[in-house]
Amino acid sequence: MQLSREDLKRAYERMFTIRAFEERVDKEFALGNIPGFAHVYLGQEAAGVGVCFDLTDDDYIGSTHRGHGHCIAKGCDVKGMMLEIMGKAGGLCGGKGGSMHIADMTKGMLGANAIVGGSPPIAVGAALTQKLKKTGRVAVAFSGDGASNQGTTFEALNMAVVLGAPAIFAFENNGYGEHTAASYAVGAPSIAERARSFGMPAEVVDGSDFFAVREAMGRALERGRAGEGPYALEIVCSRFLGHFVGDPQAYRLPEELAQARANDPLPRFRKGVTETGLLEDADLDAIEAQVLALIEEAVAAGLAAPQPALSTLEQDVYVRY
Amino acid sequence: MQLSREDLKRAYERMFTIRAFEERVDKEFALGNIPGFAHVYLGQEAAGVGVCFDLTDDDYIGSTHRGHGHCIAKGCDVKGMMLEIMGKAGGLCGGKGGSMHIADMTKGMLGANAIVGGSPPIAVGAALTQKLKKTGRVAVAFSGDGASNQGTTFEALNMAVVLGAPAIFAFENNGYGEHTAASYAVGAPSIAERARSFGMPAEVVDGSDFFAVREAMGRALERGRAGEGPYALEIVCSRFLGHFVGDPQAYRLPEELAQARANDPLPRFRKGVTETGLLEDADLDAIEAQVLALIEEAVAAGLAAPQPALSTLEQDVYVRY
Amino acid sequence: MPRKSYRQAINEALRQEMRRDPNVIILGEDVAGGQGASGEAGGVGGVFGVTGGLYKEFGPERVLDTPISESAIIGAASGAAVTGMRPVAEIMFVDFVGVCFDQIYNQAAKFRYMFGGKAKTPMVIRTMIGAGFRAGAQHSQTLHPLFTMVPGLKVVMPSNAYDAKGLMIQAIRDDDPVVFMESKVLYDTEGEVPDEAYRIPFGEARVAREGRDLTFVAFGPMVPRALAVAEALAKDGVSVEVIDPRTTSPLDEDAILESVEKTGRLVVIDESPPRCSMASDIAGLVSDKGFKFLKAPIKAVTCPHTPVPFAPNLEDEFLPNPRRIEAAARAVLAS
Amino acid sequence: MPRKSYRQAINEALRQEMRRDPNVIILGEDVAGGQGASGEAGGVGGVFGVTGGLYKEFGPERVLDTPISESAIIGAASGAAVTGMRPVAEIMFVDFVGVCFDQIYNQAAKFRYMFGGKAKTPMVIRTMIGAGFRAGAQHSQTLHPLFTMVPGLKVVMPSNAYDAKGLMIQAIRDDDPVVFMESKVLYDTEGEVPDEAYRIPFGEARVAREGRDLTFVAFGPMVPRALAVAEALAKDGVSVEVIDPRTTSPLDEDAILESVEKTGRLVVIDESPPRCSMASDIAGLVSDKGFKFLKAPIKAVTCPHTPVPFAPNLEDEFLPNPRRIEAAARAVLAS
Ligand SMILES: Cc1ncc(C[n+]2csc(CCOP(=O)(O)OP(=O)(O)O)c2C)c(N)n1
Ligand SMILES: Cc1ncc(C[n+]2csc(CCOP(=O)(O)OP(=O)(O)O)c2C)c(N)n1
Ligand SMILES: [Mg+2]
Ligand SMILES: [Mg+2]
Repeated sequence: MQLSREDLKRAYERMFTIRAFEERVDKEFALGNIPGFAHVYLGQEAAGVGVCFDLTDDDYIGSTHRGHGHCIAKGCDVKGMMLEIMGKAGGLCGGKGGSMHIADMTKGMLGANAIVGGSPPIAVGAALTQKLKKTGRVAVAFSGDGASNQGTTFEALNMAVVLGAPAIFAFENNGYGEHTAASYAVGAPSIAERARSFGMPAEVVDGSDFFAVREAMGRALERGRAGEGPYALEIVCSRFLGHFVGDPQAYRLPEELAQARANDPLPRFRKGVTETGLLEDADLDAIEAQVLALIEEAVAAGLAAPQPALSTLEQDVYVRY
Repeated sequence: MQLSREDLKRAYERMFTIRAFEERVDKEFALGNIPGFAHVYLGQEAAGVGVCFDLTDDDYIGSTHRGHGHCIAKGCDVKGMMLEIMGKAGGLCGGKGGSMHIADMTKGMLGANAIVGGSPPIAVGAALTQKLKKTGRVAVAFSGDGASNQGTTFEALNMAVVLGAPAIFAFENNGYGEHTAASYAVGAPSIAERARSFGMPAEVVDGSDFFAVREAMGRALERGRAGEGPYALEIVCSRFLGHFVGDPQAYRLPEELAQARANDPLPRFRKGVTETGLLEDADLDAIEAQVLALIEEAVAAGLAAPQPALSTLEQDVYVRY
Repeated sequence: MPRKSYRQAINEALRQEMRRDPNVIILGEDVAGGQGASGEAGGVGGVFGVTGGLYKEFGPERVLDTPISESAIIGAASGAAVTGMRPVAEIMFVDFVGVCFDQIYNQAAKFRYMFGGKAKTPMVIRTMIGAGFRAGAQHSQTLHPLFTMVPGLKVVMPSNAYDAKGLMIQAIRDDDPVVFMESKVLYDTEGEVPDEAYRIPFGEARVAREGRDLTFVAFGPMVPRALAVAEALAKDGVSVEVIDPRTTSPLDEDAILESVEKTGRLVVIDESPPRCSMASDIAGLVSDKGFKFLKAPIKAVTCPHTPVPFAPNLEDEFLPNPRRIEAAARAVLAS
Repeated sequence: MPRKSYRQAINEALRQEMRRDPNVIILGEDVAGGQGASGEAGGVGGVFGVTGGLYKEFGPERVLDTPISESAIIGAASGAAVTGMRPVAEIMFVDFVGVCFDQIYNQAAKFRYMFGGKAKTPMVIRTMIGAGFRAGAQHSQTLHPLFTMVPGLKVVMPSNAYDAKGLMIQAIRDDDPVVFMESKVLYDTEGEVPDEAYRIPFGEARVAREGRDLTFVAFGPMVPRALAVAEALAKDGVSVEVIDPRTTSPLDEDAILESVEKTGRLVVIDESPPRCSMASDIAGLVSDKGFKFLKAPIKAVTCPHTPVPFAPNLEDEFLPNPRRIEAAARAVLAS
């Protein structure tokens, strides 16, 4: 399970890309350059990257309204994402999806999803394909703590067990569903235990530790690739900002927010790899500089891009013949 | 918890009423006197009667497509039921509901429900009323093993925990959802364990033993009446006949059906109470005779009753003003 | 040509497509039946026998029984569809769609558009519709307007065995989500059905009967009723044209408009409560694009604005029946 | 009279009814907010602030935050309603209704009829509708036809602050399930709203503007748009009557028919894809009962048959906009 230098760099590059992308989204949103709603993934980078790290383009993920991080972790093009979020031609969905509906089938990204609990049943279907075609691939359903209470999610858990589908349920427990705490809305003592009671292995993992997430995911993947069925992870993490960009978060005390920042997965990763001598600070700094340039470019491209042609309005509703 | 002679007679009377009612429904259905579908409760009598035995008219139950037994256990008028099932004027719902939609608010019977998983959320609402009005009353949601996999049921379990509602989830595990075995469709090792993982006490109970069901229900009721929240029971039982009247049941081996009959809750009750001298066979025989007469009367009334007036077709859709 | 029932026609379409394309799978509750039971598996083939025998031919990897979890059924189908399968999922009675509607209208139906044309979701949702079985308010609805209003769904309502087979084959080969509405009361009706595979394109209406004086538009189980009334009216010298659109989405607008151009009079017969129904949808079409042809008010014969009642006499009155259809025809002819 | 926003008007209605009747409770996601959090509870009052302050006045037994479990929310409301409460449940965005539609249309809506008139289910489902927020395909729908078609539901679409308050009070006092559709784009619009409680009966349209030459029927957020175009047309000497039905079920058929009797011309403006929509519903009504008044085709200005696109320019084009409304009016006037 020891990662090579290249792997470690890739991990940091992915996490930092999410960090920089989301900070920029936050800023461009405030400037009025991003329409609609945006739910950023700041603070949860290690969760998405840890889960997706050992997936290939032929493995699938289903995502959530807070999907930018999952997209980046799964390898979606950052420029295509930025254009999409800005509602521009050339965006990953031609500007018709937006932040909550980014998808890229070529990367195994089945779509962000603005319906809480929308993805898990779909991910079970993608996993079923893998089972039936005996590909050894898996499908991951990302869900929040809030989504863990939606009936569709529960059904998906049971369906995956019954069909023996290699679905991996990645529950990102960031403590809140909108402005309501998981400690209130999840009646169960633990999301992982609840998932386990459906008949699959499940574990709780520290979501600010990239290595812990990746290792737990490794166990899930091993089971999935071997065709042995589903697995659940409860990834405990924290979102730095509000539910959506603009949420003042009066319901969270400053100490809690400070605590979240203290567990920031990026410095933690940096500390880990530099202290053990696996990478140098300079390596990581170089990655950061490169990523920031990429994001800059993506934003510039997004701002410069034209709106989608009006002729696309009625295109792609369904196949016509 | 020791029951008086009167109580024991009442228990047998209720169970035997269900038995005789359902056997007659089966027969009248074959004769063409009952339109539509009928799902009979034969073999599960101790479950419904055990659960409802200590409920009052101010406690509520929500039922299923297999609801006749629950109605009788909750005290609904047998003649009104028979008229309803036959689609006649004077039926409990004026002939507009039918077998799968019998309700009687005056008896705390919130309705049979032809949607699998339809009742649990509604029962949580009825339980919420009791909590908010501090009545000390409870609401029971009957569900099958099949219904235990429906998303609405899972949501109801969690909602009851979160709201602290005195809802009691009575899962009647009769081994089948239609023609599919629970051992296949319930991925969890146990329905009770799965419910427990939502954050409520849960237990498995032998559904052919009236006393065992009633005692387990006593524990659930104690918690509910004290305002301490929900409870789940997995009541293991067996249906004697097919899913609906007419199901040939090729998917069940004769030995399994024989085993079900061998566990018949009625002879078991009779044996228990007569062997210990609590009641005499004569007491029970007298009850049977009385019940059979009542059913006879109900059928005669049903056959004689007129169809609902055509003028009722457009009545009671909603209040007009 | 061999005569087959509507049920057999659908079963044959499924079987032929499954033989042709290994990506076609079937999933739903009791589509095989008997899984995990002490006795035999696969002997059920759906509560009305439509998938009978398929499990035996294709086995448990192609005919999958599921828990009673409709959202997961539809999600499993759409997730499988976007990753390369061609699932045929069953929602047993259309009435149950309320527990999984999100997975249909917000998910499967929207993928193609929402993702900028980059996803395709070739799946069929088979479901049974209609009253007349004395099955009560939650097992007797039709609900085609619910699907017709959703951009991204194709909606099929076969009215006879021949169409049922050809439309099912088209549905399976179609690259979009298709809701295929099977009429319970038509399952045992027979017609001539070729043994070989054939498709009927969507959006092409059938002129079920030609006529001059009046146009009937009817859907699914209402088509035979409309034809029967047309027959009766013919005896009085009234010539009724009966249009069976076969699919409500896409809708063959031209066929309807051409007929009304000829007859100038229109009655829509639809098994559905009246509000926001296909009856009003057709009226909307014709009162705009066909206004100049109209010689009389457009009449709708629908169900009343009520749930489906259980009592047989009430249910019979609830359905568009010959008496009400004929009355509407006469009213339109008189004005 | 004091001026208040549409949002305030609804908040005031809720507050006054909660003060009047202890059985009125509110439940939904974040209707209070902050439950279980480290900071303050009750400070949110719904994502758009409509239930703001109610938790502080009425506490956790009257303003209940719930998990993200819409089926359980609606079931909890209907179960509470049939046992004596008057719940106001929130489905945050109407788009989410697909995960709980069964509990609405098969359960709450059918109780009264299916149980022979012996149950009453006094509950309100508050929900937000409409495009214009660049919120994408799953947060921008309107979906009123979905509810209007269901027998047993009453459906309310207030177009202004005054109506919002009076209709909400009626909704809470009504003994049937009511779907109350709040327009996101109208929340900040202001109007004169009396401080005291008042009710507006359901099924009584408002003539938002009187006119002679042409009738516009518009719903909810489309009413101000219709009025603006009417205003513009008035400058050209065209006199448009604008009807705001206020409730789509029950529908004030008489008001619409009377207006068309006077004008002979009708354009329906509706934020919805066209199929089986309120636009076609009104066309169905008028092309039957008002046929004799009609001097021109009935035109509908709706959204196209597509999901709601995200890009602002596409979304603006998707909505019935002044250009398209005016074009329809001119087409109808010209024929
Ligand atoms: C079915 C549905 N209900 C409600 C919402 C509104 N909503 C959007 S995000 C959200 C909270 C989700 O919480 P969680 O699953 O924990 O994800 P997080 O936002 O924490 O990433 C809610 C309630 C929705 N989009 N869909
Ligand atoms: C939502 C929904 N899905 C499917 C059905 C069809 N159906 C009716 S009863 C039944 C089986 C229910 O099994 P279970 O809950 O175990 O109850 P039992 O029949 O054993 O009493 C099914 C699938 C339905 N009525 N509602
Ligand atoms: Mg969360
Ligand atoms: Mg069962």
